[in-house]
Amino acid sequence: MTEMTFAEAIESALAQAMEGDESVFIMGEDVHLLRVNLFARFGKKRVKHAPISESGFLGAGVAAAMAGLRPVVEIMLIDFIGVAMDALLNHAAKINYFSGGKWNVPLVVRASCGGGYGDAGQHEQSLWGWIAHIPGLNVIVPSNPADAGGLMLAAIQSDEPVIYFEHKLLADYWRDYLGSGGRDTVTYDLPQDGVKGYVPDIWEPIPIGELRKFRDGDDITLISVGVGVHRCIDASQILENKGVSAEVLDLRTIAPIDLNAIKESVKKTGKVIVVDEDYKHFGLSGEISALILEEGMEFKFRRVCTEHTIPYDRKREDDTLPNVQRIVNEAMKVMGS
Amino acid sequence: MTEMTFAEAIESALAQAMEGDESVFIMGEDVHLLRVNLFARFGKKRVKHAPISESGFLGAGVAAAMAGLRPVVEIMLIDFIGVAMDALLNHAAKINYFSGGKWNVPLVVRASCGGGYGDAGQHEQSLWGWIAHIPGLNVIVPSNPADAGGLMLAAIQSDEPVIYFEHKLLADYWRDYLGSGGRDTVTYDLPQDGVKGYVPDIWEPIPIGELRKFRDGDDITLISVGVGVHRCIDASQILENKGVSAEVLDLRTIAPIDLNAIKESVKKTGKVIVVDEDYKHFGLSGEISALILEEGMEFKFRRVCTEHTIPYDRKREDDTLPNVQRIVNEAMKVMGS
Amino acid sequence: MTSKSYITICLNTNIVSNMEKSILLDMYRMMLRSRLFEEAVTELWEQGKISGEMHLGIGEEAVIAAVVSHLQDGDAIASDHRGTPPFLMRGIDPKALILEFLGDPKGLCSGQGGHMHLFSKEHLCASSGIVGAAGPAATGFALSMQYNKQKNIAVAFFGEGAVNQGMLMESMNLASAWNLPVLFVCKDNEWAITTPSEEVTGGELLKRAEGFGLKSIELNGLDIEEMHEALSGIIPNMRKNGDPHFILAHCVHKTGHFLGDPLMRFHGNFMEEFKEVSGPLMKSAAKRKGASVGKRANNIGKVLGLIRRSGKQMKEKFDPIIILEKKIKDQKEELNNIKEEITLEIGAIIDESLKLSNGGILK
Amino acid sequence: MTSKSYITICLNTNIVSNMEKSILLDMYRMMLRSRLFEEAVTELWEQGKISGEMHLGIGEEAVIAAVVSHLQDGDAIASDHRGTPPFLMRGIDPKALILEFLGDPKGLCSGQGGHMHLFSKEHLCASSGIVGAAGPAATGFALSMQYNKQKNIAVAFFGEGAVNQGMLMESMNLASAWNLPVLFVCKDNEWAITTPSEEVTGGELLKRAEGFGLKSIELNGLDIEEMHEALSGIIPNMRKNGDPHFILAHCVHKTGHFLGDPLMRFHGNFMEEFKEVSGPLMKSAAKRKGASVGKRANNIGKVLGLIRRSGKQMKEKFDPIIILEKKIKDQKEELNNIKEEITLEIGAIIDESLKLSNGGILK
Ligand SMILES: Cc1ncc(C[n+]2csc(CCOP(=O)(O)OP(=O)(O)O)c2C)c(N)n1
Ligand SMILES: Cc1ncc(C[n+]2csc(CCOP(=O)(O)OP(=O)(O)O)c2C)c(N)n1
Ligand SMILES: [Mg+2]
Ligand SMILES: [Mg+2]
Repeated sequence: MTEMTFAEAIESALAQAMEGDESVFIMGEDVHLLRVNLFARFGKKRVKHAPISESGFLGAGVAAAMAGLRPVVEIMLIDFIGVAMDALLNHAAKINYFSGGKWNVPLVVRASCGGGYGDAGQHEQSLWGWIAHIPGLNVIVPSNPADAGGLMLAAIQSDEPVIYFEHKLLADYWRDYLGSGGRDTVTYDLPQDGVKGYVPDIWEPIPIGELRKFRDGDDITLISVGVGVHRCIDASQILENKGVSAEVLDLRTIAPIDLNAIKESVKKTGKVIVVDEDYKHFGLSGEISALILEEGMEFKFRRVCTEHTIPYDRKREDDTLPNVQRIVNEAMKVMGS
Repeated sequence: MTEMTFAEAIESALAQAMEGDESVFIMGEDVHLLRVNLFARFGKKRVKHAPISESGFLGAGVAAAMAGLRPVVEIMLIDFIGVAMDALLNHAAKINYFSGGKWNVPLVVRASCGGGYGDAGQHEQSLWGWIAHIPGLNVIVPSNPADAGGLMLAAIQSDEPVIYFEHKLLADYWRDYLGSGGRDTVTYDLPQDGVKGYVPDIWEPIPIGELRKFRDGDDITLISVGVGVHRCIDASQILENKGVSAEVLDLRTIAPIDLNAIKESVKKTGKVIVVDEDYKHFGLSGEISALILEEGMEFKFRRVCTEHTIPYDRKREDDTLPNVQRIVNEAMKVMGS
Repeated sequence: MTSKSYITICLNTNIVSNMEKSILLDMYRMMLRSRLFEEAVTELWEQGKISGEMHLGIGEEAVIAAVVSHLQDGDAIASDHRGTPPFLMRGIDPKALILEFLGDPKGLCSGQGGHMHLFSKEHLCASSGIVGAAGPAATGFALSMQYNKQKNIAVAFFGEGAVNQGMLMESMNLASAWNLPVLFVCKDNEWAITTPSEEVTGGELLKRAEGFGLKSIELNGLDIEEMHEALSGIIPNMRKNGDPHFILAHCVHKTGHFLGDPLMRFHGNFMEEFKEVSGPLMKSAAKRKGASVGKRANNIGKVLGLIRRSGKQMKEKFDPIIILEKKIKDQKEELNNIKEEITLEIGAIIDESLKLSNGGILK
Repeated sequence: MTSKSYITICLNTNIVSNMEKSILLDMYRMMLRSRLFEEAVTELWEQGKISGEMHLGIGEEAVIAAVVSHLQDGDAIASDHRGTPPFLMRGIDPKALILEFLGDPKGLCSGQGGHMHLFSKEHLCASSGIVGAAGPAATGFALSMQYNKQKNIAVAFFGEGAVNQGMLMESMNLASAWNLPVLFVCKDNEWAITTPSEEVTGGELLKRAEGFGLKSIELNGLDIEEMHEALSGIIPNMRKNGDPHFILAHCVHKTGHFLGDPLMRFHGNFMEEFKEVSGPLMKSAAKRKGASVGKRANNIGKVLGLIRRSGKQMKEKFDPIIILEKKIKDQKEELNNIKEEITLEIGAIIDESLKLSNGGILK
């Protein structure tokens, strides 16, 4: 076991994958410096910096994967996928099906996501639930270093397209790059267990589609991904003081989703709060409620999500993104009712 | 009252809007012939055919709307929005918010959608729930001529961006264009009440965000949009024979959604089937379950949706899209449980 | 604006051939096989056995044949919505194609893709119904070739309308900046569905491609000889240097945009077809508010002009196969033998496919 | 590949001025005001009162001033992520800008947009943090001008990196095909964040623009005189003919990509900053598997080269304001008066804004 930051863990898993498989390469804007350590070691063939042509190089990544390579294509911020969505929607997600299951697209799309550092609504979206809507794509949202590395390895090894979300509040270099810029005059609400943690010495892939129970509890189930998981943990401590025992589930992958483990928890608690930094409507939170309902289970349900465009103003931003207070409030509502 | 086809109704409402307001114009690929009647009358300034540059002309449409025009931008098939998603995701949906509420984007995006004529998964998607995920966009999916016209007028008059979905199975010219091509050797499962119907002589806007109860019932609530509504009606007749009284709700607009009317029905029936031609997960069906649950109501829930990429083969396509048999099956499951 | 008109193409077509006869006969075989195959497909489509939009490559066979005949093992093709000719010429099992078109589980893509979404991993052939997607796809294939140091090339087939699609332009830049062996083949038939592309295209496509730093050449895509000769130079060079090229090949789509193209239907039976549209058209054009009377007359004139103009592409003098037949009319016997042989082959393919798929008819 | 290097620009800069002094002084005022404003913004940013990425226009003031000084009522601007100079020069309330940067409800956009998402309906000024979005936006504005028969123009400001974004290229085609009064202003600072754009750009941007049929011109964007003169010709002509133009204006971004740009930080304190990265870098570069030793040395050399090269843009000789000061050094007194006046103005703006926003400090 070693201690690593969230970003180090991803890089370390990537390095392990790259040294083990010549066909793995990274492509995206500025990767020669964003991934400078890998660039120094592997060079520009395998760490390939691209023009600002997301639809061009993401589309090329799909075909490169079809030709047998294992591209890790970086979309700098997931917000920028708007210009390149066709490659995911109509190609990566569909080619295996269209080919009658005969042609795989072993593509990883790595994109930073999330807010909490004052960059406003065009640069702080989450969109994981949005992308998971499209059948044929796997969607991963790790919340801590150990998961981040293990899931990156799994993503690279998968024969299916995987969209891998890297939360900017967890990744120190993104936080510095887009938020602090070397300043010590700004602060963030950092989830310490997400930012740094123990990781295995040699990475093993973490199966895609298995959630992780972060905290045991009996009264209520808090379900989240990414930074939201840590907000849930913090909320659960406050809830503890109010006599409420909250279980916290970190989905880790939202497509596929680990319904069995969710069911197990809800069977126990009968109450669910989904905490989702992605937009509230037509997304992850609704999907979870539907999946449980379809199982014929009865339960109370509330959600804490982003409900509108994320404002620039840091104060209003903090109110817009799911925060501990809102989670506690919703949990108490559910407990009270 | 006049009888009109679905397509005639839209055209007629458009014509009324265009004659009443010089700032309304149509822009998109091939609109000089797709809208030939309007082209003949209004000319190329107001019926403007565009190159195959969806991100360019949709982005231009956003700005033209900001400058005071009322563009109706056509994305020929909603599947093609992949190349132009940025204009909706990061601009149309956000500019009002970003400008502090000071600048509106009175844009209509008109897109054909839906399957049932054998064009496969890159040309038959629905995606309305997917687009409704983005806060700041209104989403309309009419199911019949009267609604199609009234909602088109409302969309044009709205000061907010509206995405207007035109189902290809309901619009005769699309069906002929992309499906029959003048042949009488192919047939479709056409919902007669959707394809043709009575409409007012002068169009009045239908308020965006009000559903329409299509059929009264006591035992179970079937909720849908577009062609799905008609499948629900057909299913309700079969259910009637099995002694089940189904209420059918046509949402008409899914963003905003008419939660009050849904609640009212569910209060009565306690059972919900959502029939959604869009993809099952992370979409409309989940959202409906969450909205009702959040109201603290208890109810049974199932859904009939598109679960994977739509296959080319017409037989398998019919099984993939929500059909009457699947609705009846799910309804009976809910009734039995 | 596209830079050569039909007329120019026609005038420029060599009518006396300099090329080795055996090559021309091979080309004839490839082109005719594709043509007769697509004509058989048309029949199945007419019978309702094929669903949806069926886009043919009839009229662009010389372009496809010239390119595909220079491909080798390991080369890749990314096709647009006119996938049949390249797939067929590349050697993909014709029965698998027909079965796919019939939506049969035994089809090339298990009946799940259909004619707009053809894929053969074995041949590195992919297609897409999204206009412009062939650009990034071929670029990605070429990237893998460069990555693996293969002496292969990747071909992107697309129309002149597609060159206004951002992702295609991005991919032209990518291929140029990264020096990838992509052959961009623009089949300029002057139309994008019902839009004359010159009306919505700024500048000239050849200059546009050059602006990306691509070596670019304009060719008469109706003349297999000119096409073949040019590609005999270009493709081997690309293998050597691994660099991208752009070809602007003028051609036609004889059957219109797709089978059942409304514009083309007018030519079959103008009065009958026009009757149907003219009612609403005239009624709308006569409504009170709107443009001035003069402008309205112009608008209708423009529509009629489009119909008239769309007929041009059906003319025999723009048919690459007829052009080739004229060139080698002294080989009448061989030509007839080839025709007979292919007719038989295709008849058998259709029969067997229909048998395999139990008639392939959707009730 | 961009076609002029810094050196060329530098040599080409006129050091003796031919332009009317009053115009040059006006330009000086506009440029200096923008500069000092952004320097004040930098201070607020350093103090942590402004959050997120703050991209400045320091180094491109001559380009913006030359364009904006020719704008009239009803003209529109679509800006990229460097929105401050165009908004300020266009006459938008500087306090509203500062309050916006502070995230205050009284800001230009109620504190909801922030520095990357500035909007002023009144001035038809919009901006966006999505690279390339200025193209379609300006095209849409210009479309409304053509629609309403206004003699106005719409300006798109963007960088050379943005020209590889599909939607920007699509909008160049649209403006050309539809003959819309869009002025495409490409501010070529040779960098897209940390990427030298020539490494990822095929062909030459001027030729690319010409390929779309746009009238195109290359200018020294550091020389306000050259810029102003050219635009005095172009913009009035655009009003008359309603046609699009493309300007390739070479300039620099003196403060790097954004405030706190890691590349630029090296120049302040190389050893300190490099220490932090060099550990992991060297460790990674020394790992067993990977490229050959020679290649690894090259890779590290490339990184160091980028750091070195990024420093160039900080040089005084590429500063458009210093260049202008040299040109009119005989006007020392006026220059000093202007400087003093603007310094006072900006000081007051900041003070008042801070007062209005209660210090604007996020705890
Ligand atoms: C992104 C996208 N936009 C629009 C369409 C609809 N569409 C299909 S083919 C076509 C015209 C293509 O023209 P061109 O590239 O010249 O090819 P051609 O059909 O003439 O061979 C259009 C607009 C599409 N399939 N994809
Ligand atoms: C679509 C998109 N891709 C990537 C980015 C990230 N990004 C922001 S600015 C920038 C570089 C822009 O370079 P250029 O256009 O030359 O402008 P400059 O910053 O040099 O002024 C990039 C890649 C973005 N904002 N939007
Ligand atoms: Mg064409
Ligand atoms: Mg730049």
